[in-house]
Amino acid sequence: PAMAEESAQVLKTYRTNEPATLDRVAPTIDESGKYILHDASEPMVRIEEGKTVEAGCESYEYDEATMTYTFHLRDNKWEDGEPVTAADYLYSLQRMVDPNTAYGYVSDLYCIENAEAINAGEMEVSELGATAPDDKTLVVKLNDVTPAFLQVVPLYPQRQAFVEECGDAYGIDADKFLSCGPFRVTEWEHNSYIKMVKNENYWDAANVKLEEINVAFTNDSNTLYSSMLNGTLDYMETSSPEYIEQFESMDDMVVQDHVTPTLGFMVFNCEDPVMSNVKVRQAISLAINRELFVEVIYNNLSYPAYGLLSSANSLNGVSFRDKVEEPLKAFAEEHPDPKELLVEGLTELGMDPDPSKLEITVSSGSTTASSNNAMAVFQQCLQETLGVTMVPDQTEWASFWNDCKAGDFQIGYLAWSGEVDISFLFNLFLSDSAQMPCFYYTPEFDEIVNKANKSTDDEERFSLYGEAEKLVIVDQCQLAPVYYSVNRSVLRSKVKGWDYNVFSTAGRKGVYIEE
Amino acid sequence: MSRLLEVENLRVYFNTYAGQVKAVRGVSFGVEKGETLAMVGESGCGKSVTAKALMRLFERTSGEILPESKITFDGVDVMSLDKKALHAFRGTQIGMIFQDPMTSLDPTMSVGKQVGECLMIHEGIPMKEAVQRAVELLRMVEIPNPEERVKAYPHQLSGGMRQRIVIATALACHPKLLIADEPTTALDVTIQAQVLDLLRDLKERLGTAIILVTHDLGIVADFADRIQVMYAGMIVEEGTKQEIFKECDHPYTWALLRSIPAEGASKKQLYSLKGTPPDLLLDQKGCPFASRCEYCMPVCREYQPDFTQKSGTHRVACWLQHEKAPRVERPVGAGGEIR
Amino acid sequence: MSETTLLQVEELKQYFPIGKNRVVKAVDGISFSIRRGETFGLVGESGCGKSTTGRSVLGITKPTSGRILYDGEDIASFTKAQRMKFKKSAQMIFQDPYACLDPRMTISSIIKEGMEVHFRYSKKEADDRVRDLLDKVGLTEDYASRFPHELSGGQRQRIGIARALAVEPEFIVCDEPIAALDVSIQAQVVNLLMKVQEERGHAYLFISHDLSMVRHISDYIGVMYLGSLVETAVRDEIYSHPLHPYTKALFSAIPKPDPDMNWAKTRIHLEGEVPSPINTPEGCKFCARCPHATEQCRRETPQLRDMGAGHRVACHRIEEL
Amino acid sequence: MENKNLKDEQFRIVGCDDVEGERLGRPQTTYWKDAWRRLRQNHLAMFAMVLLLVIIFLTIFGPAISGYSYEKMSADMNQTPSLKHWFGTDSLGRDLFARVWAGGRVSIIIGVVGAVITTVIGCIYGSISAFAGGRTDSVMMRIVEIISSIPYLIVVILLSLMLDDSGIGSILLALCIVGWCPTARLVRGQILQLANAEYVTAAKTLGVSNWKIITRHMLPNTMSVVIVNLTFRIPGYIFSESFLSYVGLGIKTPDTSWGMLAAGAQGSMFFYPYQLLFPALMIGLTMLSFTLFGDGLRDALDPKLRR
Amino acid sequence: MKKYVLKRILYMLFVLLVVTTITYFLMHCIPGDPLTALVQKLPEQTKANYYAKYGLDKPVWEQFLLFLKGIFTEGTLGESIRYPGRQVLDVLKKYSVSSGQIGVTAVAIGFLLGIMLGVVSALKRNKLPDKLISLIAILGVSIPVFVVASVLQFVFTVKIPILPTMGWGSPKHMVLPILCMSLSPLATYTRYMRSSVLDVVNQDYITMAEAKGMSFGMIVRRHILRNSILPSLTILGPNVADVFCGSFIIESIFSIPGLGGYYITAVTDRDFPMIIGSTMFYTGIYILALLIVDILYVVIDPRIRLSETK
Ligand SMILES: Nc1ncnc2c1ncn2[C@@H]1O[C@H](COP(=O)(O)OP(=O)(O)OP(=O)(O)O)[C@@H](O)[C@H]1O
Ligand SMILES: Nc1ncnc2c1ncn2[C@@H]1O[C@H](COP(=O)(O)OP(=O)(O)OP(=O)(O)O)[C@@H](O)[C@H]1O
Ligand SMILES: [Mg+2]
Ligand SMILES: [Mg+2]
Repeated sequence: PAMAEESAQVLKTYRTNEPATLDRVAPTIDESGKYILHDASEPMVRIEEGKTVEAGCESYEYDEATMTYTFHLRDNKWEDGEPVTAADYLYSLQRMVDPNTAYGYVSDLYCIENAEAINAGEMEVSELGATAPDDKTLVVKLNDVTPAFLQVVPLYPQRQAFVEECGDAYGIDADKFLSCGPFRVTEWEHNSYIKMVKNENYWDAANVKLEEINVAFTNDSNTLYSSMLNGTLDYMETSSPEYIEQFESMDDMVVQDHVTPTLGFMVFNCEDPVMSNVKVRQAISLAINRELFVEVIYNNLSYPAYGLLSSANSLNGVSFRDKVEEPLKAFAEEHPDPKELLVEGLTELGMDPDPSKLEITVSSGSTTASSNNAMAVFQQCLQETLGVTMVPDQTEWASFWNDCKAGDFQIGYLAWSGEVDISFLFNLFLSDSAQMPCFYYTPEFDEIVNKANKSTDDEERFSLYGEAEKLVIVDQCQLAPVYYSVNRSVLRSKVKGWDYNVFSTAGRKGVYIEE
Repeated sequence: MSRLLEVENLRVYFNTYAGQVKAVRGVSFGVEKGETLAMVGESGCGKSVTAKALMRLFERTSGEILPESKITFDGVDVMSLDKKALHAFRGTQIGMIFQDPMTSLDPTMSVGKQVGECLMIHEGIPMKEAVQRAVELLRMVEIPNPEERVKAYPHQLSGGMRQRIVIATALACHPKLLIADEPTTALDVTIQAQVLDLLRDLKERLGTAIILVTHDLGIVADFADRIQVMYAGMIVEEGTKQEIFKECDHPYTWALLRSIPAEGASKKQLYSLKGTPPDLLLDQKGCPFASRCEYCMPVCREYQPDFTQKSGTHRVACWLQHEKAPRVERPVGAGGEIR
Repeated sequence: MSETTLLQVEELKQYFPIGKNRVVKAVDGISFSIRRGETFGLVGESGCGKSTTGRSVLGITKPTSGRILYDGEDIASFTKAQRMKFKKSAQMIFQDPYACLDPRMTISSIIKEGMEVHFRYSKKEADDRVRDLLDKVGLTEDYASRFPHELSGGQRQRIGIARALAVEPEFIVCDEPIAALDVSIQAQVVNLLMKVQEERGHAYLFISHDLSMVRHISDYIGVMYLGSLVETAVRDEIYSHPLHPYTKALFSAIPKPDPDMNWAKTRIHLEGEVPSPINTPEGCKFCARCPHATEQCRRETPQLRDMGAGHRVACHRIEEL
Repeated sequence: MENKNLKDEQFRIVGCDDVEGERLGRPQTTYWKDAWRRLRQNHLAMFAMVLLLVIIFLTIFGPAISGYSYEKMSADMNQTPSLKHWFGTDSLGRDLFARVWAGGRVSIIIGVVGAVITTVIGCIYGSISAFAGGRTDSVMMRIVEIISSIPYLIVVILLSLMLDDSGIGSILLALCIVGWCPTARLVRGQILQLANAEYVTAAKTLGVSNWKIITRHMLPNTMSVVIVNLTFRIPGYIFSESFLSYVGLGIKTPDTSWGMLAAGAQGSMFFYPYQLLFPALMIGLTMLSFTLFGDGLRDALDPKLRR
Repeated sequence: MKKYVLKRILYMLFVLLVVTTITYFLMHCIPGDPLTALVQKLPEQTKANYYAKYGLDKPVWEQFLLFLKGIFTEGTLGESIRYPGRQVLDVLKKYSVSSGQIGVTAVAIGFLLGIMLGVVSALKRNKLPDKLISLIAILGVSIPVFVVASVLQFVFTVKIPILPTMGWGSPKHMVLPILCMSLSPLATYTRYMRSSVLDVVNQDYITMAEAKGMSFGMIVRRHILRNSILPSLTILGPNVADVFCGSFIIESIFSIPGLGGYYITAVTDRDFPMIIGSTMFYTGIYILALLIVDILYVVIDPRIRLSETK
């Protein structure tokens, strides 16, 4: 019976695509990789239910005067029994800022002393403002006030000797990766599944109940459906109401919604002759019937977006949306007929003010059926409200994104996922970010956002970000938000301890199967 | 003694878009054991079709042997054989040398195997051994270098060689009746003589009966016991070799014999029949030969002539034999005297 | 040669490689010529290379060596226009009446095919011509709309002849044109061939096994054995005085349409194995079966020698026999 | 026979002046005419043709018949087939009857025209290659190998860059650019088998041009395989078209095609099977009619099956 | 024969080189590079380092020469950019096995069964079996493969749970994918076979074989098959190559670790080394299959001489 009980503690879950790597600092690290790392590695701190919780460290302190974080490590061990040391954490930080690594979100680390210079190749990696005075202590010195430090900077340990031994291959296979988290990766069949089993060397192994986690890689909704029905999976995410309806009627399933920080939006190419006019952009933004969109495309499983941030983003437990009205709502009330705006805009541009002569192209980097439908809805909205003709232009992602970066587009339709820190989506539109290809930058916006980023006063941050939001969405109208994405998940009810919070980094540590 | 083969009222029709081609129209004949029957006649008169019909080889074609036809072979009713019995029957009881050697051989299989196949099926010996035996058979039909040639493919052989391969195949299982559909047309006279010797030998040693379809009256004269002259799907005259060559009574037979080039009389116009045979699509009202017959009478166009029995072996279907008909001299060159 | 020579074949060799290092010497150095309006009969054992000769002469297969002069010009060096002209004036009647007709064409299209290349007939003219030709070869116009598989062997052969005649050639290689025909039609076809020869002065290379028919139609006769010409002469000369042992044996084997003749007794029986054309040995090719063979025959290849009156024989022992 | 009744005068030799004899005037035909006639007699093939015509008719007039616009969204989403919406509606509330036929326009054109174009190109290329033989054949076959080895996706992405509009023309181009290769190989293989046929030699001897030998003798004799190839291309292309939309070459919303309709219905196929059924059914029916028609054509083109 | 094969192998290398060259330059023509596909904001220095690391900063022709050098000197096809650390050669080696297992089995089943059905269909021409088989064939190609896959998956893993829904590792995992993948070849070969068998059954040598007293089954085996299989063989070659790289849909539905996914995503990710590697792999298999088919041609039909295919 003991055996049976043991083997029952198996969680069967999935990801839509396999991790490119489990190397947290590789340029190719993706959401799937991070997901596995939550279970297979031990970050310095985890975020559980919106709170920062000590994980790799027993405790940490922050000295405001010197802007220094000091972490005191636990007695954690790698899966091979060697202790996890402060040097391991330091090593991964250094790798991250090393320009040779080409870590993608390295700019998040620029708050650490000398990080930017090192990344620019002007300084040695060893000069990074982080040290490990002893095996149990990691000290990180910041160069500026960074309230979001613990949320933004990934502090994962990597053992130098092992990483160097593996070289480029670190993190690409079960045997090319060293776990120190609650679970260790034992099998990785690429494009098929990853299998993790409980790590007995983990410091908190006593509180880990799951014996095994199977992560399958599939993105076929019918496969997911069948898998849920026959027990191949314990968990799935879906947006189709038919599935939900069916699973809701089943006793052993729990259906839950949770808003994600993902925003679907249109970005305007402000250098395009027609889109250069703000009124035209505003007219288009207002013309989109977001309620209709959300209903038809997502079966009301998403929320219409009139702002940049969804209710998922919060600061110390307070939701941004509770504090700041969505700016587009008021604007829409001011302009019940967006067509007028369009005509005005066209006249300003010196163009034929007859909207029916106008043809605009909306590009998208997705060619799925739902993306086709989205285009159909836009088409209908723009046609009916503004009387313009919309041409959809859907291509595979890389071509689309390349065109966008080259400014070879009029309006791009895409979705962007936010991060736990609310600054993330604002930073996209900073002039030095150059990441969002709207080609429209104002010092005013940069100023507000930078100020907000550094502010430690929550109220001030809320209002500054609110200002910035209105700027980017209404006044400058660089983008037209469309929807906030919602995940709806189905979980087998015998699985307990599930953390639904999208920003949670708790992993499956606390999950268990109830007999 | 009953005859080895007894055919009664054989009719073979082909269904074509234009209607039924009545290729064989009520043919009755028989073959004794060890006898050689020669079938001669205009090309297209249904000789090959008759031959194929004896083995019921029309199952997969548009051809159809009408049910009133009766074929009895060695006491067995061929028309009522089931599939399995038919397969056992073919090849062992009746062997066939096909007229056209090129298309009768599978282009993708070595000739040795094709010859050996027959042995393999009926004697149940393995292919390897069968090919060994095929070498012997090829030697028998005078193919040079048979050990090499068994490995050859049909397209690598000359027409005559292919013909001999076909002969070897037919002989493989020592059938009781061999149907030889123009077995020597592609062969030169020396080989032809050898092949005929071979057939003769077979006939003498094993008592094989042979139906020889040929155009070469020289061979017929040499080889056949009895001759049967066909025209437009019907037998018009039948008799022993002597009777046909010397005492034939049908104008068509006369025409045949007259067409043979005379020795030394070269570069002269040969005698030849005018006109063309009737369309086999049509129903024949009168004598099929009427339209080309120099001696045609009004009655010929009206009614089909019955057979007139001239002797125990000789019969002829011609209105000239009717008591009311005028007497007609056998023309010069049509038998009776030898040039 | 004289100006009336239409075709001259010089030392024609045609080898076919089979497998490793082995060749079939289908034709091994033969020479002959055909004059306008003349028929050259080619006879011999089956497989001795008659068809191959015929094909080489028409340029269907490229000879291994040797020259073929048509109207004084080497056919290997023809220009495109010349080749077209050659194709109009030199035709072939194929040995195999089954394989040489496209199963998917009606008889009339088969016959028209050549006409379309070389003449500009209107549709009606072409139809008339087809009817005319069918009539010539003893078929009715009904056959025009049939397909080859619906015809008997002899009927097909006649289509082959009609096709060749359709382009009004002046030289025809007749590769056993009458083998598949019954005597009455044989006579018709031979009459036809002779008639057009008279009318238009055709030259024929007439390949056949039917020696009496060859005798009837030919002016000159060549006897082939295993790729070589062993004897050539004017028709009557060769029939009355065959010199080469093979020729003698061949002629003696002609079956006579006489039921009283015991032909099996009169003919010369050739003993011995028929050698294969694969890697033939040196020496006279007939020596293995020749009753008169000597050492010399086994060693040396005999050349054609003129025995007077254009009668040429390739035999070492011809004088003695 | 009643010999008794025969009169003397009937036994009088008249000879055969009218040597022609009786004969049946068969209609003068050519291969193609005859084939066409036989095709018409084939009921199944004719049925297939009618079916195809019905499908084509509906692709032209279907959207109008339904009374709904194929692009107009409505609140009736995911309706099952009913009197109101004969084929039901899709997730945007668009009438599927109208959409299926609107999609059929694209699919039929692409499937049929694409298949025909590639088959024609493939036939020409393959037969030239086989017929020429030797070095030419070798070079031509290497070209086929090269073309079919270059990743298709890259080719169409580049193509989508070069072709600005993504009309049916561009889609056809994208499909045809490599689509002819397998046909070419197939035809070449068939023709190699025929190249030694005696009737080809005969035609050569007659001086028939190579081109005519290919079109008259070789291609008709490879027709049966070519027809099968053609019928298989049709569904192939209908599906490929929806793949092309992946790189931006496909049909743009709100226009649609059977392939896209099927792909779009995939996600909820267990719940709204009819959304998948109808486009799939249409593809199947088109294929069916072409197969039946192809079989009939094949039989018609084979004079040996003439009955 | 030996000489011919050698010659063909030489041609093969030539084709491989040409395909590689063309693909190499074409893929650099398509917009985007591995970094664009990653959607990341990188400082200039990092970007430069990244490009330098994969040699993307050099002119394309130089990259190409380096790539060739890599092949000849180290026998490597380079390292994947999208999946750093994964050697292209290793990926190909490893995943071609699973793709091959499923694909080749599926094609083999489809081929053998298709040939059988095709023969039956032709011999029972226009009778009930023929009609049924033709219907299966039509369904086999006109129902999209994802539909078949999902339905089979639902039936055999949910309704009658006897097979695993997805994943890899045991023979059971292969059943459904093989089933789905064999459908289209099955249909194709059936129809091709039917057609060519119909051409063959009317030949005289079949009549001759009948006259020998062979049962029809035997005639089919010994004469009809050989003479009618060439068209099917012609499409078998590319088909085999395709299953190694073209089973993307099936792989993703059943979560199979195969090359099909790599073949597609390499292009969308602009993973240059992977694109060129999988193209070379595909080309290699493709040409090899063609060569084998061409040799089989000659083995099966001696009228086709190798010299003609030269
Ligand atoms: N499959 C067929 N379909 C239609 N008609 C056919 C078929 N086979 C034969 N015929 C016709 O049947 C008749 C007899 O043909 P058959 O082959 O028996 O002639 P044959 O006497 O053998 O002639 P030959 O001596 O020329 O070979 C011919 O008129 C021919 O056209
Ligand atoms: N394509 C080829 N490949 C190999 N050998 C061949 C080829 N064509 C002909 N031969 C051989 O060449 C020789 C002569 O053949 P050819 O067809 O010329 O003979 P033939 O004199 O016409 O015989 P027949 O009278 O039997 O038709 C034969 O031994 C044959 O096997
Ligand atoms: Mg016959
Ligand atoms: Mg010959």
